[in-house]
Amino acid sequence: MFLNQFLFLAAILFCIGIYGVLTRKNGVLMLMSIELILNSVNINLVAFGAYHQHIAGQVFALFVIAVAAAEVGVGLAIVLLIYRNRRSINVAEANLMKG
Amino acid sequence: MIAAEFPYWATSIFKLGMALAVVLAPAGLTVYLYLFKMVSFMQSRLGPMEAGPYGSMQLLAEVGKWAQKEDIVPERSDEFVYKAAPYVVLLSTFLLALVVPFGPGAQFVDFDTGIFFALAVSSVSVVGILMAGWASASKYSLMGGLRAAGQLIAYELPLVLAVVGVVIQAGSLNMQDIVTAQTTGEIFGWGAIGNPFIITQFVGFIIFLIAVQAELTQTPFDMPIAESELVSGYMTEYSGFRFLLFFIGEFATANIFAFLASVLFLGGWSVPPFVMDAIPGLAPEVTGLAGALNGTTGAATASFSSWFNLLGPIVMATKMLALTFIVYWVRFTFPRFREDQLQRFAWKVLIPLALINITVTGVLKVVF
Amino acid sequence: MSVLAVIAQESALSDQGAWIANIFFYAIAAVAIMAALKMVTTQNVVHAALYLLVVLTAVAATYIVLGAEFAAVTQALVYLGAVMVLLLFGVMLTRAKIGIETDLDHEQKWMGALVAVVTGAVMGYSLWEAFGDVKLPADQMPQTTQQVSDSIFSTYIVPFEALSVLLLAALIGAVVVARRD
Amino acid sequence: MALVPGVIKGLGVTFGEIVKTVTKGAATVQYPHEKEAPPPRARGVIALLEENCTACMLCARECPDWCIYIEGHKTLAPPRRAGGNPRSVNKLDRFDIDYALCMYCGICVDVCPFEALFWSPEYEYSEPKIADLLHDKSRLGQWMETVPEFESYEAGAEVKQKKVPRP
Repeated sequence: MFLNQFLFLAAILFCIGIYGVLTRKNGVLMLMSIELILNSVNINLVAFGAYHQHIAGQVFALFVIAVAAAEVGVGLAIVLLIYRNRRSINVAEANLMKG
Repeated sequence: MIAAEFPYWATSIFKLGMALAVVLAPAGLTVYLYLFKMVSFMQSRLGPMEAGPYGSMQLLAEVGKWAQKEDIVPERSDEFVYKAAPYVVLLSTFLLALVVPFGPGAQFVDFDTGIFFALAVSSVSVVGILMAGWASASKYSLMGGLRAAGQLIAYELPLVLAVVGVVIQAGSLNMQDIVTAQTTGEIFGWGAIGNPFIITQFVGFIIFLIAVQAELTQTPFDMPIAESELVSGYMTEYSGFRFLLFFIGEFATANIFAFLASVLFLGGWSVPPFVMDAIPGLAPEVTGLAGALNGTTGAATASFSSWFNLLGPIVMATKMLALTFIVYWVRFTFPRFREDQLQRFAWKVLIPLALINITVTGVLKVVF
Repeated sequence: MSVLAVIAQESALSDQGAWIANIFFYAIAAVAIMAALKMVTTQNVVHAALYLLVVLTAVAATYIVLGAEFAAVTQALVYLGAVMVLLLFGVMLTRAKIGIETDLDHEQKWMGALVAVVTGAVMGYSLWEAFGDVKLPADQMPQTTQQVSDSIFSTYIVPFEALSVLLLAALIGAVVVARRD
Repeated sequence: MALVPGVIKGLGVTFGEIVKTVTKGAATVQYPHEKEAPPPRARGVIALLEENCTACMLCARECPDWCIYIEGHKTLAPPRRAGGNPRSVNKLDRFDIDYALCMYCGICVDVCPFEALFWSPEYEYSEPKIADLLHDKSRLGQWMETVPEFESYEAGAEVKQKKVPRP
C-alpha cells in the first residue's frame, strides 16, 4: 500500500470540506464541513503514524477528535442562539456588526 | 476439540448464520418467557395459551401477522430515510452481537478493544431513531425522536463510566481478558468462586443495569414512546414489517446488553473455579497471574479447555435469562418518569455515583 | 466493519494479501468521496448530516485499514454516537424541512469551487512530489491499545490534561451560551 | 436514596403476584374452554316480551344512540268486557335492536312502562358479520327464555309488584 493513497484521500476530503465551508450559508452545514476538514487531517495523522511506525499519529488523532467534539458543542450552542434570536440559521443574515 | 480447518468462506457463512441465531433466538425466547408470560403472571392472568403448547408459538403467529400487513409510508415523509431507519437500528444490534464472547474461541471477532467497540456501536441506534422521528413527518414522531436522543445521550455516559470500573479492575478492554480476570481472580486469597466483578463492582453493576434500562427505553424510562403522550413516539407511523424490525431491535438489544453485563460482571462464559476443579480436564492453565495481581502486567492469560466453546453458550444463556428477568421485572413494576426527573436522575445521581466508583476503584487498584 | 478489520489485519500483515486491503481501501475511499460530495451539494440539511455520517464511518474504516483500531473505535464512539446525534439534534431543533430547501448556498458557488480546486491541485502536486511512490512498511504491527495508553499517560500527559481543561471549558461555555435565561 | 426502600417494596409486590399466580392460579378463566357464570343481573342482552309491548316508542326515543327501530300499526282488539266496543291497540310490526350500536346503558329497560324489556345475562351472540348483530323481534323474543327470576336484593325485602304480569 502506498502512503500517497491515504494522503490523496485526505486531500480530496479536505478540499470538499473547504468548498462546503465557503459555499454554505446554513450554520449547521458549515459546522459539518468543518468536521469533514478535521477528519481529513486525522486520516493524515494516522497514515503518517503507520508510515513511521510511531504511536504519536494515533494519539494526535485522538486529541483532534476530542477537540472536534468540544468545537461542535460550542458551535452548535452558538447556532442555536442565533436561531433563537433571529428565527433563522442563515449566517449571511447575522450581519449586525457590519458597518 | 475441533481439529479440522475450515476454509474462510465456510466459517464466514457459519458465522453469519450464528449471528442471526444469536440475535433472533434469545429475542424470541425472552419475548415469550417475559413479555408474554411473566407480565401476565404479574397481572394474575395466564397470557397467550392457544398457539402451540402454552402459547409458545404465539410469537410466530405475531410475526406472520406483521409480515402480511401493509407497509404504509406517510405521504409527506422523506421516503428513503423513513424506510432506512429500522435497518439502522437493527444494524446496531448486529454490530453489538459481534464482540460478545460465548466461549474461548466462540466469538465472531476478538477485538482488542471489545467492550469499547460495543459501547461505541450501541449509540448507532440513536441515529436510526432520530432518522425515524424526523422522516415520519409527524409531530409525535419528531417529539419522540428528540426525547429518545436526549435520553440516550444522557444515559450513554453512566453506561460508559460504569464499565470503566470493570476495565480498571481487569486491566484490559478485551472481553476475553475480562472473563479470564474474573475466573482467575481471588477475593483476599480465596479463589473458589473466582472474582466476579459483581461483588467488587456492585455499584457499577447497578448503574450499568439502570443505564441499560434507559438505553433500551424500557418502562421507567420510556418517554420516547410514551403511549399516553406521544401515541408511540418515533415509531408512530411505522406498520407491518418495519415495525417488526423495530420490535426485534428493541428486544434483541436487551438480550445483547444482558450478555454484555454477564461478561462484565458475572464472569461471562466461564464457570466458577471450584466447579472447574471438580470436573477433570476443565481447569485452565494460567500464566502471568502473579503479574496481573500485583499490577506489573495487564491481564493474566489462561488457556481454557475447548469444551467451553460448547458449555459457554449455555452458561451465557443462563446468565442472560437471569439478567433479562431483572430488566423486565423492573419494566413491568414501575411507572414512567417525568422528562425532567429523567435528566436530573442521569446527571445528578448516576454520573456522580459512577465517577466516585471509578475514583475508589482506581485508588484501591493502586493500593492493593 | 469488523469483518473488514479481520481481513485488513490478516492481509496487511502478509505481503501477498495486501491487495485485499487495497481493494477495501479504494472501495471505502470511493464511498467517502461520493458521500462527501453529496454532503456539500445536497439541498436538504438532514440528508447532509446523514451523508456526513457515511463519510465518518468510512474514515473509521480507513483507520482500521491502517491498523489504528483504538482511533477507529473512538471515532465511532465520539462522532457517530455523540457529534452526529448532536448535529442531528441541532438540525431538528432549528426546524429542518422535509424535501428541498432553497437558500442553503451562497450565490457565488464558483468561487468556492475555484478555491477548493486550486488548494487540491497544490496539495496534490506537492504530495506527488514528496511521497511519489513511498510505500507503507509491509510488516507493520497493529498499534495496540496498550501502546496508545502508555503513550498518552507518559509522553503526552501535559496535552492530555490541557485537553481535559479545554473540554470542561467547552462544556461550561456551551451551557452558558445556550441557556435560556 | 430515600426512595430505595419503596423501589424494592414495589419489586416485591410484582414478584409476589407471580408466585401467587403460579401457585394458586390466575384470576382469569380460559374463556372458550371454561365459562364464567355471570351474575343473574348481568347486562348481557336485552330480551323483548312482545305481548307487553304497545309500540309506545318510549324506549326508541330515550335510546342515546338510536339503536332501536320500532314500527307498528293500529288494529282492533276484542273488548275487555262482554258487550263493549272493540279496543284500538297498537300491533307491533317490527322491533329491532342493533347490538352493533347498543352501549348496554339499560335506559330502554328502565323507561319501558309496560315491562316489555328485560335484561338477560346471556353474552354469546357475536357474529362474523356486523349486519347480523341486528336482532329482530323473534330473536329478541327468544332471549326471554334466558331471563332469570331475580332474587331480591336483601332477604325478606318487599318484592316490587309488576304492573303487568309476566306469563
